[in-house]
Amino acid sequence: MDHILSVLVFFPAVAALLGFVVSKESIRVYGISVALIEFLLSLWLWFSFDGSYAGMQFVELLPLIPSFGISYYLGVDGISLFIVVLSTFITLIGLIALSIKENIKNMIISLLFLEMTMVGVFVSLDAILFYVFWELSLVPMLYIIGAWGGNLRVYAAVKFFLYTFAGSLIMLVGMLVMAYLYYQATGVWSFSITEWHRLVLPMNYQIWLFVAFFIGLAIKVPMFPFHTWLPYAHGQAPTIGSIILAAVLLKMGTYGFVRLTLPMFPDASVYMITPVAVLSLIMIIYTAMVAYAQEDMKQVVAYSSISHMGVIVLGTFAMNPEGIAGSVFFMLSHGIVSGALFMLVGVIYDRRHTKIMSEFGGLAKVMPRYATIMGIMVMASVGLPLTMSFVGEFLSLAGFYKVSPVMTILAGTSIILGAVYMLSLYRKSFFGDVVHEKNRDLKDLDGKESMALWSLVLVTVWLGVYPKPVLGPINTSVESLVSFMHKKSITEEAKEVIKPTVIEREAE
Amino acid sequence: MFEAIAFYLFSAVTIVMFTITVMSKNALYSMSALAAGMIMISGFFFLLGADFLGVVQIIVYTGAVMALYAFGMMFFNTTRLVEEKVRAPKLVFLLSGLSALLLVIAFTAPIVSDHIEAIYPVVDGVENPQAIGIVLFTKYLVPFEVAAVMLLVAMIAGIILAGKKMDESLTLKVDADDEFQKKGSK
Amino acid sequence: MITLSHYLIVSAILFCIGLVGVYRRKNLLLLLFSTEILLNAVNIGFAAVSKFYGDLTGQLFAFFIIAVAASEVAVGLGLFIVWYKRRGTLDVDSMQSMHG
Amino acid sequence: MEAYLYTALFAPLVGSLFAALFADRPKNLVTGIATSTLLFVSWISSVVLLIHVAHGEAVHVRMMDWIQAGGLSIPFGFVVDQVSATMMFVVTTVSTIVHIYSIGYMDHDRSFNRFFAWLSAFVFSMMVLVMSDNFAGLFIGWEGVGLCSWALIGFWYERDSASWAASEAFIMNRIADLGMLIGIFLVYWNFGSLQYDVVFAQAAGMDSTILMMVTAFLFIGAMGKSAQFPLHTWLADAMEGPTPVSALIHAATMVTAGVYLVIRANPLYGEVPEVSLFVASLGAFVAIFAASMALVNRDLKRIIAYSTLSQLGYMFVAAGLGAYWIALFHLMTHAFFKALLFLGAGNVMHAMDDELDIFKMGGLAKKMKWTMIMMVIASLALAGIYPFAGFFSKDKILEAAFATDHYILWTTLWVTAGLTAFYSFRLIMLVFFGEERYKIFGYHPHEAYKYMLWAMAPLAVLSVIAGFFEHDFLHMVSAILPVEEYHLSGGTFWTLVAVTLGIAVTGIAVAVVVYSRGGFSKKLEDTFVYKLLFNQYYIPKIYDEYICKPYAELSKIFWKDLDLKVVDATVDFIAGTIYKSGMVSRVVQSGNLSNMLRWMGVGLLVLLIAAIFYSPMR
Repeated sequence: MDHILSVLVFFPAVAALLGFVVSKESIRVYGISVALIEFLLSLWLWFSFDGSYAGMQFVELLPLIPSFGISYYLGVDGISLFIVVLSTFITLIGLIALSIKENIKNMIISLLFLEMTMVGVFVSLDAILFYVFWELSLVPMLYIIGAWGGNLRVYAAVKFFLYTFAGSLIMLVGMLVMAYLYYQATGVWSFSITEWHRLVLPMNYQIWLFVAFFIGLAIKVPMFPFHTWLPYAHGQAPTIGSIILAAVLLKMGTYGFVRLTLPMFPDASVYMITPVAVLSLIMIIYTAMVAYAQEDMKQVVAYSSISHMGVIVLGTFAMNPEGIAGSVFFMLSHGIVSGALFMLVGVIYDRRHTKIMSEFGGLAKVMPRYATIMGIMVMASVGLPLTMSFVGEFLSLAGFYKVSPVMTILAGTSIILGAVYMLSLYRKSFFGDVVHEKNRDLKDLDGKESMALWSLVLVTVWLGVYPKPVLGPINTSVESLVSFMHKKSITEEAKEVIKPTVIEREAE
Repeated sequence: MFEAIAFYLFSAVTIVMFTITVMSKNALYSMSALAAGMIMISGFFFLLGADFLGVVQIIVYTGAVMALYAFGMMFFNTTRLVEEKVRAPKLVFLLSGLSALLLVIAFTAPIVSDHIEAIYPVVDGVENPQAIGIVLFTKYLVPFEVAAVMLLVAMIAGIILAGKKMDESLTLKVDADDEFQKKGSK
Repeated sequence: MITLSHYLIVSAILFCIGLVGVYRRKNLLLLLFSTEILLNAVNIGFAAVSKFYGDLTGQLFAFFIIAVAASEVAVGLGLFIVWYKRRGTLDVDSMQSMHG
Repeated sequence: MEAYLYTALFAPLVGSLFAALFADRPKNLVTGIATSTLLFVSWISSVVLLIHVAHGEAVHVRMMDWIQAGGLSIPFGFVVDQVSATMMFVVTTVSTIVHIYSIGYMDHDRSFNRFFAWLSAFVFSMMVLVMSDNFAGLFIGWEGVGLCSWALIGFWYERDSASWAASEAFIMNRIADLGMLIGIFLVYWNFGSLQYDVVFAQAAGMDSTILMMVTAFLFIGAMGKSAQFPLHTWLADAMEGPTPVSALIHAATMVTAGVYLVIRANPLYGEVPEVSLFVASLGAFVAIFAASMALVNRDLKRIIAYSTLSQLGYMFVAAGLGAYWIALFHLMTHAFFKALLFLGAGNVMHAMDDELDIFKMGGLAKKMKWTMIMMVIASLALAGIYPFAGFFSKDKILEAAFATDHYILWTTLWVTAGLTAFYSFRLIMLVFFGEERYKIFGYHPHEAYKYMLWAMAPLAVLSVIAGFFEHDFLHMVSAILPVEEYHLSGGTFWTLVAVTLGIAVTGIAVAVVVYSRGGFSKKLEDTFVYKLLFNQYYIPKIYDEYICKPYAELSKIFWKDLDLKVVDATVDFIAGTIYKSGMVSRVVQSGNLSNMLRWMGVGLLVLLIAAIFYSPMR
């Protein structure tokens, strides 16, 4: 299996094409089995992955346009490996819990296409390839929101598409400039990201390019002033759309920070820590407050997910192994937890066709199992120890503490504010008496929902108690990334801030 | 001296003629003025030593093209007064005036000063038509042939378009066209 | 003494007259007249430059322009005839079918 | 010994998970019995460990790695030394008794099984908290007990007040946890590790500013868990939970976690007298502050809650003065008698159909003799009357305050001792003696089940005798806690004891005399002081008015005005502008030849200008 990555990328797409000829009755089973095979393949990838080797593994390199240095270049390291696994896992879980009845065939086919693009983004090491998958991922999502969404779906879908598209165009300009600079420096065209990493740029170029990349990535994350597409997208998207969007698509942005901006522009990244951190802080606190004001359950989760993404960005810009490893881990945990939360909101939406919290109340009595899982996930979202989120949040904040204690204290308010909005959500909808007659005989979770949700719970707790199998490889790659950045950086300031552990250990 | 007189004469006449062409409401006057202006322009050519060009100008423009126009006008029944609604005439003159100003600035300013070197210098002792023939059939042979083909194509196209019997073979159908028109006007 | 500039200015003036025609004419045929003026104005410029720099390229350009103008007239008149047969008018404003 | 350690730690977890399996089923006695049995097993293991560490070395195990990233390495490690063994003993003892008691107390509750699942989960978290050998492990337990406390306060979630109190408790604790987290970060970045032994070994040589910050931030964490001012309001509201929960969590164990943290981190606190003094001062303040609120409250459980708060203040005074072992000792004795007091209150509530207003009770002694006896014992211990447990520990704290020349602290605590005695017996008198007011309200009180009383008995015994183990205890913990000998002359010492006992007895006497005559006149209730105290110094109101409501308001503004009307509107404006510009400029594409020619002219003009100004020839 030398071409495991290609298989991972294109298997869902081929399966999706074949899905057109599968009958409507069996498409569901077909979709689940394809996703399952894909998930097993990604697990196989994980097990055959060498966790102690920091560089790229399973590399596939095939020149496509040699004159411009564009090639089909795939590979995974500890940072991307688990996001790939996360993508396949979430797709599988989402398909299992899928409750949409109409046009299910189109839905499953677009989900499988989406899976291809998601995996593609995380494994591609060529900027053009990366960009292609990045943009392609918008298309199925646009369709999912636009076709199965709520009343404002077209507005939301178009907003989602245009906003992220505009951002990524700016990033594309950055990429082209980067390629040109690489050409100027070496005389060879190359779009290989790993090659770009090796290019040492002067400070002013770094800053401009950083800004270009940052805007593209920040819209995807979404960072503070660019975040407004997300509540609409989540508010209108069907459950499955929200799950994938929150769990995986948003991670593309933060993954981009780790994969592109940090190693390519270490000095600019250090230079920009303060503005980025301020944006993240606004994002954390402000959206947490906005989340508290929401009346719609799903919007609470949507805004909470922005707030948590702020912590991830902060961790990434901590520039030390603790912070970056923490933020990568937090991406995974946020994927699982927010995915689960959206799924949970979807469960109640399927039953009541409303998401407004005041419509509920006392659900704990009517749907105890549902309330239990919701409770676990709310607590995971709040970042309770022994759940996945805690590990990520703890490490991210711990890492950033090294950079700025005061900002960390401010960012730490996320654990308070998170508790505020999440508990008020839980209290409003699950506690109290059953007020509405309609709620009195709601069905508790059925088989497929339970299965999907319990597996998410299981992962959350397992990786919260024993994160080592995941955190280990991440840490290996992140440590090498940080020491690489340390070596590459040209300004004193950056050398100061980027502190690889390896050097410290040697010194001890 | 002769050159100056001729130049100013030609200039004045051409400008007047063309102004008539542009401003006149009577299409016939327009066309006549245009034909006159064309001849005057050939005068410029002779003045500039481009004899061949002058001859071609008279033959092609004043002869062929104007004849075509004349036939066309008969066909179109534009011998009577042409009614035209000109929107925002001020804009017209503003735009034209500005263009003129800029053109004049552009031409009087020595932008094409001394940097130009002749690529195909006029050969001494050779008449203008001959010189042109030499260049045309050496360096510009391909464009020349292309122009010939183009003229042929244009001729065939003109015949086909104007041909009576070929009316049906055109892709544009009247009904479909009218429908289109209605849609557009909505 | 008549210099290049004189010719060029005349050419510019003629061109502008042509432009005026292009702007204000609504009748297609008369519009075509105006374009002829434009082309001729340019031709004068070319011929003049050709003379004063001693380079035949200008004249050749003018020559080709004349050829193009001739074929333009041929095709253009053909099209006008077709149009006129259908609509009975050559007014430019009546040709508008797009919304804008 | 490791086997005992793991048994002690994981038995409650097993019990909890077992009970959780039945969580949404109707009552099943097995869950109660199984969890109680497993806790008993845990108790036995704890006792074994206690005996083991009392004689010899501490037990230290490293179960597995937890987080490893960069230079940070956090294992699941557990240490049982003299301090944690004491805590384990206290926790398992009280919780076993509470479990057994709850089988009776929760008898008729719909969610019997869920209750035991959470209660055992709490014990597990508490064990993690006290046994962990590093700050992160402590934090796991710290948050774990917070979670269980949330679930148990909000146990009767149908009641709005309960769910509100649960959220309040959790959020208040979270505020403090942030401080704790920052403290942990500080420890990590300055000491390079989170292991207690590594950190404490470097404590002496560390920069004092850093130590101050570390201890201050850790103390913020302790303030939340131990409900110190200004984060104290949640504790009184937490009384919404079932009474056994109050007994276990909000009296005996969880709220003492803060004290435990200070004791555990004594090498750090010992280095920074400023912070320690602050801890002591705040403790003394809270002691009298809470006692004053207890004086006038009419709610049976809240009075006890305030007394808990007050006693926590005592513990912090002891810890702040460097008398860590006394703090731990008081923690232990307090756990016994306060749990007893709460369980007694539970009996009373059962008898009175969950009525909490003590002015609706009275004369219950006839019906509930045993409950009365046990509550009197507990109250005597709380008031610090010889020979009950409270006397020994409380007296030691006063002695420590006096001996270290902190006379203000001493006076405060001394006054508080009097107040404590007064309000304890005010409660006793109003509930058990005097006029039988409950008859007016139509209650039919009855004594609790026999085995509930039996379950309480060990606590009663411990409340009486625990004080006599003072010297053994001192001997044991002196292995790891600094022990200062206070050199007070014999005369002074005995005078102090007499004065302390005197004020306690006076307090009791006043309460007995006044309330046997029917209490104070009603006029007192109109005074400003009474109102101030009755409304808890208006602090909850202030919090509500000036923090909660503005926060909610601000959130609304942020959402409706800022997010929708500014940020999003800007985006939409940009999009709209582009769209409108398209609408405007589509006129260009009218298809009108004449217009298009004009545009061509404009284009020509632009190009000409460009040609003139950007001519390459120039």
